[in-house]
Amino acid sequence: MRTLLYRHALREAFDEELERDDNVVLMGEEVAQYNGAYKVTEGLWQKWGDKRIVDTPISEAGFIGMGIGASMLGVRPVMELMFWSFHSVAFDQLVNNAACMRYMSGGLANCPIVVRGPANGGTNVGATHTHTPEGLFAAFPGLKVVSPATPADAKGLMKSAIRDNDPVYVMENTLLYGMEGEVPDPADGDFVIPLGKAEVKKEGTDISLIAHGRSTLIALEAAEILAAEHGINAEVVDLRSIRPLDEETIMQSVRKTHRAVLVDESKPFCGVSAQITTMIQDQCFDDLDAPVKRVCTVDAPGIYAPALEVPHQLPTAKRVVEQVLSIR
Amino acid sequence: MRTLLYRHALREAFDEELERDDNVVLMGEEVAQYNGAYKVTEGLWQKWGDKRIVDTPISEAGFIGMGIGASMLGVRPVMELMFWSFHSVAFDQLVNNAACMRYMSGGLANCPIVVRGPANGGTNVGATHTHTPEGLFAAFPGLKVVSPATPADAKGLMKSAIRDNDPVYVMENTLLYGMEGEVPDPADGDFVIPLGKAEVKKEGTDISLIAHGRSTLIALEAAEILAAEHGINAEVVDLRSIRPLDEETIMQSVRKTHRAVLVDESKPFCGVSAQITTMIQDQCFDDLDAPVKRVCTVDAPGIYAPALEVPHQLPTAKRVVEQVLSIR
Amino acid sequence: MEATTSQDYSQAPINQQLSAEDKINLYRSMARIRRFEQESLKRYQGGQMGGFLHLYIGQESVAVGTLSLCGPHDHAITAYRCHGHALASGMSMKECMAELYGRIDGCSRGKGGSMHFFAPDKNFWGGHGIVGGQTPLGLGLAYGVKYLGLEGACFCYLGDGAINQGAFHESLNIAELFDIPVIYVIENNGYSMGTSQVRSSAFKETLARRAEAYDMEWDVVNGEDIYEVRAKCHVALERAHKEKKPTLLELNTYRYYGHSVADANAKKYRSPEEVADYKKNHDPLNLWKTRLLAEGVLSEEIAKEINKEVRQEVLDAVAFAEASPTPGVETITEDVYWEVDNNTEAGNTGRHFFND
Amino acid sequence: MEATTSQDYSQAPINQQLSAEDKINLYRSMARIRRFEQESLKRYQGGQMGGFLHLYIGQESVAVGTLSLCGPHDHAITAYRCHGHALASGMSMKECMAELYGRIDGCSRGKGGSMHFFAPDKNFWGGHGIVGGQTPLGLGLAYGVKYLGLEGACFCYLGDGAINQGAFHESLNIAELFDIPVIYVIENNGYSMGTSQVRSSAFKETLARRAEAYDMEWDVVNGEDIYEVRAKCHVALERAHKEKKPTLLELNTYRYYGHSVADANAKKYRSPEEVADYKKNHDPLNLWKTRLLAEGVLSEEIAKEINKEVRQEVLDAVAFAEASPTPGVETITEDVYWEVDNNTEAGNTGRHFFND
Ligand SMILES: Cc1ncc(C[n+]2csc(CCOP(=O)(O)OP(=O)(O)O)c2C)c(N)n1
Ligand SMILES: Cc1ncc(C[n+]2csc(CCOP(=O)(O)OP(=O)(O)O)c2C)c(N)n1
Ligand SMILES: [Mg+2]
Ligand SMILES: [Mg+2]
Repeated sequence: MRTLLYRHALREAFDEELERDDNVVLMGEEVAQYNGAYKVTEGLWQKWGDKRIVDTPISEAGFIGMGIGASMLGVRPVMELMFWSFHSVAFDQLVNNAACMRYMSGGLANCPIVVRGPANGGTNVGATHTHTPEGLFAAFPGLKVVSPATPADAKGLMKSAIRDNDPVYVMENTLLYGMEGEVPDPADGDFVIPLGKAEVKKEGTDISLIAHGRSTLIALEAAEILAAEHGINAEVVDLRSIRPLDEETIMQSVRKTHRAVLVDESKPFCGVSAQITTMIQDQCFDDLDAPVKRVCTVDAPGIYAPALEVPHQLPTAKRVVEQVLSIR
Repeated sequence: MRTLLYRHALREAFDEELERDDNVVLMGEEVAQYNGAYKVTEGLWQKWGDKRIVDTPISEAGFIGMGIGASMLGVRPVMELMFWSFHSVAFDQLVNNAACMRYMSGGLANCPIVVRGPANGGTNVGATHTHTPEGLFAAFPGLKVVSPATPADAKGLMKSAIRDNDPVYVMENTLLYGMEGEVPDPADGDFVIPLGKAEVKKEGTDISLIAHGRSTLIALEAAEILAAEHGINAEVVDLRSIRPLDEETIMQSVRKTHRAVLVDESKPFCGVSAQITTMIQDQCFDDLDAPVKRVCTVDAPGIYAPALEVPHQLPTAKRVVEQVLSIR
Repeated sequence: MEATTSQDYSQAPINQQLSAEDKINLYRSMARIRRFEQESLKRYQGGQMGGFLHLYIGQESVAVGTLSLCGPHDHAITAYRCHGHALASGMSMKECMAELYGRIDGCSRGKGGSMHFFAPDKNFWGGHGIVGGQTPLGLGLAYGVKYLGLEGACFCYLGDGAINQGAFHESLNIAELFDIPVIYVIENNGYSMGTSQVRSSAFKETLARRAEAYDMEWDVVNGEDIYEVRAKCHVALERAHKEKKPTLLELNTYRYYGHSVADANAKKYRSPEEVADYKKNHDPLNLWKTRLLAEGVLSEEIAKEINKEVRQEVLDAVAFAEASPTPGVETITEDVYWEVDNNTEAGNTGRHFFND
Repeated sequence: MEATTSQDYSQAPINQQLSAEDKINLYRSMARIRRFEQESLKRYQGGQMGGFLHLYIGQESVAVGTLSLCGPHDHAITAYRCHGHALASGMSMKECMAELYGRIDGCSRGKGGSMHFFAPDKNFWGGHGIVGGQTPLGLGLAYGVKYLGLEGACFCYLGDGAINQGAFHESLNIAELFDIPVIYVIENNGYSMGTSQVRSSAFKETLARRAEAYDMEWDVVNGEDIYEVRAKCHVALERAHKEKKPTLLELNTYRYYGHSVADANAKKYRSPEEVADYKKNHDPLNLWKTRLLAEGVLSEEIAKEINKEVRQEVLDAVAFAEASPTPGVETITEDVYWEVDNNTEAGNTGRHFFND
């Protein structure tokens, strides 16, 4: 199969949806003339012009609120946060206006928006730039949150997100933009991945490693080490979508393996993995042979020091292996 | 012992701290001349004047950021959010500037601020005004979060919060402001309650009901019903402080009762109770006779309808009893 | 761009177009609001409602005057003090009163309450509780109209206290930069809760002049006079329609009651004389009535008749609200996700709610 | 309040006070920044650093000119492009370079990196990554100085793109309303990343004129000329000290390099002629040197000597950074809570960290 970089898979998703629906409009800081701070929207402004690809001032509350307002009239804005970390200056628009509009209007309004951008640590940009807010937003009923780990998932989920009639927040990853992977050829048909479907990225029998986003790759790496060095056959479940959540796939895996370790770049307190753990211990109480364990980002603001951030603060395969061994 | 209303206990805390330390300054919308939207600061402006009690414009990001900046110079601002729900327009100041300042400066700066106000549903004010962000903020290392359930706790925790050299977010409750309770007399000495100490509000042997804030009162009500109608002797643990968290008291209780139900006005997804559940299943895995259960606010934005919000969307003693019975 | 109160705005072409019936309808529209609010107050005090109740009494001419200008592609959005705009948009009292009662036939199915009236079919987009939070939404509605190639605009209302929210500033800059046909209407009633305008805002002469910071057109309007409101706001609307340009308007007005009915200090931060003066000399209903009487358009009899009709409409609305059922418990998790409500494949894939 | 470039600001009293040595020190201060940045660029490209590197080259006169005015109670805070302000505040190159290297001897113990230099002991409060997020903090530092009864102020720097953040607007209103001695300095280098000023801001004539919206004093300054910077900023500083009033200043300047070293389009959104013109005709170091040569204060020899010293200082800083140890893994959870770091009772009560 054809391979694409993650960023190009996203761009292809935008390009196809811009073609399919005149109401799709991309906006954000530097997304047009600059081609995107991370080149995700490269070439789209040249192709689609000023109306469809819009550069905005550094006013996240303003332009995201603007997109929400326009979406109520049927425009379908796909808005980039240059970093998802900048959610903090647009939080009210993101969690009140987008999430509660339908509810407060008794179902009369809806907000078919996408907000997207990278949400990750690992590039040594410090505490304010390394937030991973998947759980933060999934906590708000009314919102949907997805976090693709591969180029194919990035394309398929983004296309579903754009077509969805609810607000969908897509958490990408700067460390993945340059990653290559197989993506179906558009010639073979419209490629979408539904929100709410996890994927077993590797089958296994002995323990379930449950992750999303780049942590899926860490889990896969750990699974290899476990197989090679410890004779442990781990299953890797990639959530892909945080809300809606594919509970069935998670529980099926845990019922099979009787053990689970969650790999989650969130901070531990109230992270996505805390929610999943809570659900597992409830639904698989009798199936579990050991407590559910977690590997999260070490509980402190994001550190700059390159010698520490990726090797020691973010989840690593080594720490995953240690947690797995601790409950064997 | 002398009794006070919750709001007067808070006022007494402010008054004493204003007296103790010239650097303590109260600010917020309508806190001075209007006496506070909920009369928590009644009379303080008259007593302490313009310098110490400051009315601000409706600019939460502006004045909370101002307080953070001033705190680095040793001023100790106690800032009211008229509702904690309005955190959404000041989120960046709350989670980046207050939470990360010390870290990003390698320990050179610190922000001894208090941000306070009511954080609760139950008064039929709709989705945007009923957020319960205890977990949201406790998720950010660098922050501390407390949620007092009684007048005494309100006073004691507030005084500790003001003296603490880290940012402390105090989550009060409009439904509790008019509640009466015993509070030690100032004549008997300085009354403070350390952050990070839970309190067993009722001893029991059969099941642990773990709660914070007004949910503690729901848990106590449920405990009475359980005793009277089902012969179940429930223990009620009031967390009081979410971060720092008194893990020992929680685990001790669960090791004794072997069962736990969490009562938490948060929304279920990634709520405080998800974090506590995760910790319990990890540390008390072999002690648990049943899965940890939760009673949260029904997972939707806050509803207006008075007939539904308190009786059906928020946690109720009835639902707590049902959950307890489901695991007996 | 100065507040010129001397001019006779009745002579403005947009007002010359008004038929006698139109003028009477403007009176009726204001009377409907006034009566609706009075009844709401009564029922609220009678314990029939929860939450807050922010009355629009005293400001009727603002919503009625501005919205009377609107065509099919003109939209409106406001803050929590939304009853006036809702009724002036053409909403029925029934759905509004039922909403206050938290009943299933309320405009928002009992989910929104007083602060969240909605009627998208009448181009009315709420009713919003976070101060200033609606200002980027109004920008977006206007952006949407323009994006869709329609000749329309959006009136986005906010209070004098709301102008100090950051989101409003961001909206003003984008509006001017992108040529968005949004008209921001500051309803300056002099107070944000208990804080007078001068205690909350630093400004030069008038609040609307802040528009100059963005090189945006602005105007100050005597909001008690329907003719002036219509004349000046029509200029802004034309600018929006023809030039796709925004305007910042400041409409001076007054609220008779407290910030909300729960405002314990309503009588403390304003002198009784101030309130009395407004009621006596600046009441928009009285002024309009007097004007129409003088013009011979209205008679005391017609006015009485209208007030009778309106009173009946309110009583019918109350009866309707009282007869409307309380929403069922299952409705709590309805209206959260479009896809779930519409039972689509997306709505049926994965778990959307996490109650266990 | 107009940009008057004709005036000879060297004659301003605040500049007349400068001794020859002072003037040379201003040159040295700018040279230190220039050299530090050049070396940082080299080391960054050599892979010694992580994250972003936003160079201050071209803007040196702004930080040096403004901070040269500061007394013991004057504070400073800025955005992520903070190396110039840090060095001009009196920080050593060693702690700065070690910070870029992410080492334990860095000013922020390797926790902050390029965007987060801090030196509270020198009244320098960072280094902040969220655009506009530092503007309420600057307000707060000035509020704090005033609260404590000291005669001081705060210079709060921000970019031309940052002015469109809501928090800045809120800060301006509060500053004027509360009489806060804060001086906002817009370092207008014409671009926010790849977006030119006119594509990001709607404004009338100049950005600083937005101050009029708040009835605040403002001025526009030719930022390349140290004399003008000092003369005009001194007026603002006096206003802050004596009247406790804020000022909004716009200092026109230019950055030679891309937004950050990672800016792939640095050569696309600006013409080579534009950049060349700035380097040739508007370089603040050259201009100052020429001026001091003309005044006879500086000679080519002294200039050379200074540059030699500065070059050595940078090399020493690099050596220091390279010799400084990588922080230990245990430091990740240090500097989160004051009470924990200081081993107090509060710090030892309850669980503060949730790694399991
Ligand atoms: C962000 C935010 N802060 C505070 C409040 C509480 N609040 C509601 S209305 C109000 C006063 C607003 O005054 P103004 O904008 O003048 O409108 P008016 O009530 O006069 O119509 C305040 C402080 C809120 N709802 N949202
Ligand atoms: C809230 C927020 N939005 C976006 C960014 C990304 N960003 C960093 S710098 C920058 C441009 C700022 O330009 P300007 O204010 O002119 O400062 P300059 O870089 O020219 O010094 C942007 C968009 C950010 N850090 N924070
Ligand atoms: Mg007002
Ligand atoms: Mg710039």
